[in-house]
Amino acid sequence: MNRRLRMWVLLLGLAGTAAVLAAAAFRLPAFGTDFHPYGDRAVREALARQTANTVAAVNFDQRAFDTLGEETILFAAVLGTVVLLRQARDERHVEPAPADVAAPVRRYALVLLPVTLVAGLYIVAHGQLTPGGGFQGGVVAATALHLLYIAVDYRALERIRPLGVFEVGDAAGEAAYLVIGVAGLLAGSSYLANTILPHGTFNTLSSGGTVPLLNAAIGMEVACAVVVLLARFLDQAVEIEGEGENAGGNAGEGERK
Amino acid sequence: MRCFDGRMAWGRVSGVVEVAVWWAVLFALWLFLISTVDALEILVGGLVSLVGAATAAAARRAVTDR
Amino acid sequence: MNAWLVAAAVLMVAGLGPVLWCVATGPLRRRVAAQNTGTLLVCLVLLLLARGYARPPYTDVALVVALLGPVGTLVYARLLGPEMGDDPQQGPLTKAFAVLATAAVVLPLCVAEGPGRSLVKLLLIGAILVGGNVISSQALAGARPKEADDHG
Amino acid sequence: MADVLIALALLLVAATATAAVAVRDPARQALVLSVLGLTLTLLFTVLQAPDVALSQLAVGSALTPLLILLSVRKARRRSLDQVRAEKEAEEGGT
Repeated sequence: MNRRLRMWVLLLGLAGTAAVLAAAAFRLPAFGTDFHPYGDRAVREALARQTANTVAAVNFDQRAFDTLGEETILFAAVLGTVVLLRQARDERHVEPAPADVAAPVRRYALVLLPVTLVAGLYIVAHGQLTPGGGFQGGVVAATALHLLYIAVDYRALERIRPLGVFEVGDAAGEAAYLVIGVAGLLAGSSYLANTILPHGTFNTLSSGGTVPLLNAAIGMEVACAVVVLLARFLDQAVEIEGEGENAGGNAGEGERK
Repeated sequence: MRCFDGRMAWGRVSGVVEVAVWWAVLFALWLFLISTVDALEILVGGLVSLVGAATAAAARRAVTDR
Repeated sequence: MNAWLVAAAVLMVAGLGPVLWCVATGPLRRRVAAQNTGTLLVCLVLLLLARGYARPPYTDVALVVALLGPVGTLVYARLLGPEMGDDPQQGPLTKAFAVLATAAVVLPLCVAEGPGRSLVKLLLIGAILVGGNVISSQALAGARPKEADDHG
Repeated sequence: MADVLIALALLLVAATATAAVAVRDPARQALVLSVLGLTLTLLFTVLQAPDVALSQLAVGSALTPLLILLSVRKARRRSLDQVRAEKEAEEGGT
């Protein structure tokens, strides 16, 4: 297929997509009206299960199976990255050098790290009540740990980051979601059905049945997955040298193993 | 030898104090973040603050002791 | 559309427009400083929106900006530091602007809020925001060229 | 009137996205990208979708810049060393 023909095929495809999109757009309900057939049903279902945050009810109750798919995509993506970015045979391991960062920045990181971690866990725990949930809070909590790399250096991060534990946590979070789903089956209902727990009082931490539990599972999976993912990127950028890759330049030779 | 033991014991005490202070600060933060206070909130907040306090102490040690 | 939302709209256009211009043009150090100011402005706009829409849970979004915005700037200061070594330093105006703008937005919000736990939450977000912004400006000012590429 | 805020946020997103495409150097592009993340956060918030805004914020404010800059650093180091090795080989040959 030559270039000219390829361009024609591309144009044809684009024109078709544009035509279909335009046709669909004209049949959409008008913007800003109060006609929300899907929204009304979702809100009704969410309130029936005492879940204050309708988005959480949609994600972890009404279409919890979709979320399982999304979680699995993240799990598989991180697994793929871990395999791709491993230390290859022609690469060697270099000890990271200490970085000199201004003392106020270092102190700020040490104070902000636990605060950010608690804020992340707060967002995970209150996913069924306020905006946020397992994914958002998990990423915030994982970012908190990396303050140690950003504001101190890689050696400090490596000391509080037992990578094996986080790899197990990643898998355990994924497994917990599956197990909660099976619990619905065992309780005599369908997979991931929100029937195994009482729905609780509206707008309290224990409301929403399985929604908070699924949120916690996702939070654990995402936080651990981000830590493992960033660990691979950091290893490649800081610790692993390829063939003929002389990152130390002329100074700092003493750091090389 | 005794001097060494003494230093170890002091290190352990100061470590516990450090975690306790951090726990109190983070628990207060949790109380300001949440909107309604009930028993479960306090339990979860206590556990989360403990995780945060332990991480804070570990991070401080990773930066200073080396 | 109430006064809070009008204030948010004004801050959005008058604040983020120049930020966008500075982040896309000029020396690298100024670009990172503009990104830092951008996170501050977005946090203030979010606080105004939460008040304007009368939805207190929206302040959680502002809290996350206040916590993670400076972290982003520190990432740039850390990894682009060697590149921006020779760029001119930012004057003290950027830091003064951060403090004044935060005070100008958070204090009226506090007055409107009245005493209570959410007042403390607001003040907390304001304090985290100013502290993070000042520290990341400081980290940005301290970035200098290194003799060699490092492993750190 | 509330639509004014949506229109403003949309304009900001469009302008920032265009700027992100126009800037060519990857490291500088990452900076515009993080401002794009901030404007998207505003857009999602004025569209009353704070959950989406939080997702964008959590990923876009520190994680994406860190991933991009680490990749840029690794790639640059590799190409820099290739240039250096070629130069050395040339000098050795002459």
